[in-house]
Amino acid sequence: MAHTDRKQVPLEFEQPLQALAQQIENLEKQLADNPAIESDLARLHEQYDLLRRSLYSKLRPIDHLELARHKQRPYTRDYFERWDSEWIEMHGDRKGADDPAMVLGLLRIGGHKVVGIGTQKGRSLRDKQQCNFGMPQPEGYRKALRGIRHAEKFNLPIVTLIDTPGAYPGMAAEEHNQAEAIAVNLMELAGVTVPVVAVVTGEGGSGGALAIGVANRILMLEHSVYSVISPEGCASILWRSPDKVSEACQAMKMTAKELLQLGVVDEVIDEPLGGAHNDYDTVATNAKMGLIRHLDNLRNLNRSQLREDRQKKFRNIGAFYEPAAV
Amino acid sequence: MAHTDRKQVPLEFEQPLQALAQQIENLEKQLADNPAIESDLARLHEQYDLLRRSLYSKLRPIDHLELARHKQRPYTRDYFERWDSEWIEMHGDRKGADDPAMVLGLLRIGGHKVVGIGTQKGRSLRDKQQCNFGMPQPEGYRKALRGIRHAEKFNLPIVTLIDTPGAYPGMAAEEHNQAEAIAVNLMELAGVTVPVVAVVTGEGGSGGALAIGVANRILMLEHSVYSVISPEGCASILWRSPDKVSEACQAMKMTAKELLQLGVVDEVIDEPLGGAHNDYDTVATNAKMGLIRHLDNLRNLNRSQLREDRQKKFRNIGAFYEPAAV
Amino acid sequence: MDLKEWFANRKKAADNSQSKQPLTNEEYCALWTQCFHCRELLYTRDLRSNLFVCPKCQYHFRIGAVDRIEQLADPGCFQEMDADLSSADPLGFVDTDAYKNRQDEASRKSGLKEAVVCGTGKIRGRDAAIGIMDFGHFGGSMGSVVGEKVTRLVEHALKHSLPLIVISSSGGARMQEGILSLMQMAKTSSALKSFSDAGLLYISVLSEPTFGGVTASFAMLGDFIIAEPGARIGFAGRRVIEQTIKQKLPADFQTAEYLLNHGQVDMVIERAKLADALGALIDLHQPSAPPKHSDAKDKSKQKVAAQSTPTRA
Amino acid sequence: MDLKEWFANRKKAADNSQSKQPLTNEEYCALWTQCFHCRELLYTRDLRSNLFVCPKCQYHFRIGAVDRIEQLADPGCFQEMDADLSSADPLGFVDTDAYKNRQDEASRKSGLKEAVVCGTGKIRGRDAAIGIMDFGHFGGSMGSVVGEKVTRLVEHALKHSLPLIVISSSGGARMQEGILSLMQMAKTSSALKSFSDAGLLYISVLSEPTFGGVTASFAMLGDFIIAEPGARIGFAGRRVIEQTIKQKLPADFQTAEYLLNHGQVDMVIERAKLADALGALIDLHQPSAPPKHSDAKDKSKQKVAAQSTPTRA
Ligand SMILES: [Zn+2]
Ligand SMILES: [Zn+2]
Repeated sequence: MAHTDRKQVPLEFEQPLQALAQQIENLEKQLADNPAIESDLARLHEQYDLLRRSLYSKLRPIDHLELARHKQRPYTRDYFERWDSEWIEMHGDRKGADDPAMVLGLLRIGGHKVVGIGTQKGRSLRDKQQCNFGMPQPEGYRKALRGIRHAEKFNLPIVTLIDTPGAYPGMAAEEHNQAEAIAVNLMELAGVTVPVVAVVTGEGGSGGALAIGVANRILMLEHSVYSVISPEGCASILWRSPDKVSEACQAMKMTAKELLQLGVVDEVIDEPLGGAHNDYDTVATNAKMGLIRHLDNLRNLNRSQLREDRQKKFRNIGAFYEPAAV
Repeated sequence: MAHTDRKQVPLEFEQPLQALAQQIENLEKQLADNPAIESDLARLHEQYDLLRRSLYSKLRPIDHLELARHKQRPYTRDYFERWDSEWIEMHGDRKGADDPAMVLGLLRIGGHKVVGIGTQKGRSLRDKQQCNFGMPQPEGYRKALRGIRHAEKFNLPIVTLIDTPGAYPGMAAEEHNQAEAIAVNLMELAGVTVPVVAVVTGEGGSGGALAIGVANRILMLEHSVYSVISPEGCASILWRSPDKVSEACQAMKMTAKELLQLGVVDEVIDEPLGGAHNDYDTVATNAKMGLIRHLDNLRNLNRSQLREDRQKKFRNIGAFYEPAAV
Repeated sequence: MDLKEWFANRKKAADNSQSKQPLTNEEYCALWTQCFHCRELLYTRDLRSNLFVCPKCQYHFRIGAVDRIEQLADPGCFQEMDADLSSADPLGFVDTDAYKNRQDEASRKSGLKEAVVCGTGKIRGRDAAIGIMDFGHFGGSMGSVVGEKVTRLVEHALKHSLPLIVISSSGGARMQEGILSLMQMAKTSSALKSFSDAGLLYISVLSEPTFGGVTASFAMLGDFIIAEPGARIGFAGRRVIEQTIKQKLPADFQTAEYLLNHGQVDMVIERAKLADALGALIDLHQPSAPPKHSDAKDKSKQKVAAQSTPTRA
Repeated sequence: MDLKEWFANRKKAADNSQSKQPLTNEEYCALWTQCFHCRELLYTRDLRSNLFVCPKCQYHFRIGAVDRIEQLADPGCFQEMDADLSSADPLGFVDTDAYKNRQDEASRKSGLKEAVVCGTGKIRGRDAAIGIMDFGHFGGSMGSVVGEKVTRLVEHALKHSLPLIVISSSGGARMQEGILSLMQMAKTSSALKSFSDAGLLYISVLSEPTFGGVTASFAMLGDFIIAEPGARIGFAGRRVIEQTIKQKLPADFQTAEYLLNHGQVDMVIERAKLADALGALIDLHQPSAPPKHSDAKDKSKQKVAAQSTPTRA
């Protein structure tokens, strides 16, 4: 299932491509009557590719954000299906709810049997609504917790896929204590003695993302983002202006490359040119290769070392001044 | 707080006492005018006590049931307050609900610091409704589970008080998976490595009672009952007649003495003559003494022995035929 | 009695007892069965060959333990355990009839000694400890024997590091054994705690109907819970709830599908795919690399394997 | 700087910064404070001596870390730890003002280097590791320093087997430190996991207001959770929720009392009784008999005790 973006509504930064695409389309229509324009067409195609490459080589943070939120972006189920067509889904928190915004299952990734956990945004309008646009309820985090405990019990690695605007700011979510649901996941993920690898595939939104993000290794897709608050939230609080989203994106350092430089992220996974939505298979394979590399690598640690490795990783995150001891 | 039953609506089997009580009341009114009847009065008092003792020495199972359900019967909070006036209550399942039908707290019983867990029926009409007449919701069992895990973490003995018609047959209770809530408690209580002592203080109703009843020692108050189904339910299913409650009580062997004989219960705790509701302090003291005796005794076991002891107790319950091995 | 004989005996009894639904009558249903759901008249032999699933509406009929073993376990490999355990009458229970008589009648109707059949076998080539309840025997109710047999099965699975599969179908606890039947909930759950602590896999399969003390103990304690389509599953019965809350419940209340939507089961799967799913789940929970120091365990597994015939796969 | 000096300095700053509520103005409130809830005009000195609780309506004012230590810890025994940690500016963050400037302003207003004060002390005679957040410093937001100090406090408590008490008051994560501030949630929770696995007691106290990343990490992970009356506690802010769901929330939504009714906290207790409750809880979780082989631990506890003054009890 490959998607071509050219015919779709372009992202804001892709608008320069649109003029060219229009020209190409026009010429293509005339091609039958006038074979002479074939070379023109080839040149335009070349230009198009060049421009596209150029645009994608200098994306601004907000462009990454647009790509990360692209409505055709592959979601957790797209990856799980490609990694293991026979993956087995686990449902529910056993306490009254099965949150479709959190997907849980058992699958093989290469030679690794893993517990897969990932947020799900939903593709059709109905799916989107059911998945609450990728914002899990507390019950979703508790479903993930069931997966975490399942993995620990059966000594299965945990692979998490993160693509969520964050936890849902709703009344029931507060009533059902989403703060506790997130906090317990942070604590329990920190404590498991199996490998945990997280991949930010789209939006890594705040505590709702971190709730399945306490991992030995954190990977990010090339155009994914990860931040402490949504850029919109940041702009409206700090700039008191919703127009300043681009500035907020810039200031927060939320792109994969920046977070790699900050040492929070361990690897950036290539996306196909134009973004993951252009070629699901390729991005799924890239992510799979990255996961296998890290899972293979983590196999060298024993169970207590796996926990220590993870706890040490987070123990060392932070930047502050401390006067030298006297 | 001592209650005298004489002025209250009598239990069915106490009706013979009523005639005497009436005579006594009449004579007492005449006593000022006619001091000569003092000896008659004394004789009547004696007769009253004799008759009462006699009635209480040959109670039928359904009489015990009436006493166990007496609306003035002491409930969990009455015991906790008397055992430790400074007991500290713990609230809630941390997930959205605090079920008043399940009381949880930290308290001292003699020299033992314990986690106390007990069902609560409610005294006033409002309390009763809030406590759902002593029928916990799944959230109540999960609140108890928090107590169980708390006890295990801090190596505190668990004392449970059981007085419940059972789990609530409601729609939300099924939706929230009360079967799972009960099952998980059975499993977790079986696994803890701290002493667990249960006291059936009133009605021990079915799985809803057992959910806090998997204990190293099970004590029952003299007039309490404990059964696999309510006598009403049993009568309507097996006899297809709600009139056969007394027969069902008889057939199921649900009184403290019978369950002691069956080997399910470890000790029967004396109630004051006329039932626990006649003297809260005395019955609380009796129960306390029993608890301390068993808690002291269980202190001789180490943590893994405590678990083994409990698991073995339930492993051995059951009656069946098995041909000798060849 | 060898296995072949055992199956023959069981099947004979089973043919008399299986697939009874309210709308059928005994003589009639030997040949014909009316679908409980779509009312289609089905030739019983066809129904059986379709795993007792209505070919028209996919209604999943109740099936007995013997049929279930045939459907699920690789042929010829099921070894029953504790087959000779039978009920006592610890309370001398008599209601409108004596418990003893009711037991005899249950056995006559089901061809079984008790409401669960336990043993070891292979499912799609994987060794497993398997317990199968039979609603046709005393409403699948759990008394001392069911509790004891399930507990022994769990203990056997623990001892031999086998995955455990229990297919439940029960009306609840067996009242005629009073408190002893209630305590079987604790006994089985306690055994499962030790099993779980050993990191072994327990898959619980819920079939039509699963209620009461069975749901509230081992049936809900699976690491993975599967329900059969349309199966009714709950703690309290529908009628009791309606009487209590004084309102009608939704039609799909307490169905497998309702439970799936309410986060209580992992999967609803049609009967024809059950064995494959169980096999796949066992695989997914077995360590990728052979665990260290497991020679002893592997040997004991091989012993079981040697007794069984090749799988069909 | 000795303790006395420390307290004097802190108090000076505190007098300038504490008990500010929307309805007061800076000059005025030095002497007088209007109750945020009942609007009564209160003499600030009286308010302070009443633990910053309105004598008329029992409204619990926000209080700073220094006042809280004075109220809670036995006099003269609090030993601050890691006081010198201060914020870096890892992202070079600038919004309408630079993060660096905002930090300076926060310190000027609060008299604190950061939004949490950590140390050891005694509460009603019992040794404890104590962390106290101060909403007056940068809205109590958690950046790298708050995360690091809380983590170190947890590690210290673990090393010395001390009960841990954290009093939270926070608007959430500190956006100006970007992803690093988010990761402090994981860092503190991870430290608490090791602490919890050691069977040690953590009491979390939630005070007005506690939100966002602090609620969704260490604040909600207490073995026992206490909230102050009227304190607003939640994950998402009230306004954000109202905008999202497009309806008004109940007045008591996200208050301590609401949380108690919704099973999220164990206890709501007035400020005057907090120290007693903490002391009683520490007692109830200490082993009745001295645990075996604990000589080493007992000695390390004594060392801490030796540094502190006698308790008032
Ligand atoms: Zn049909
Ligand atoms: Zn006031």
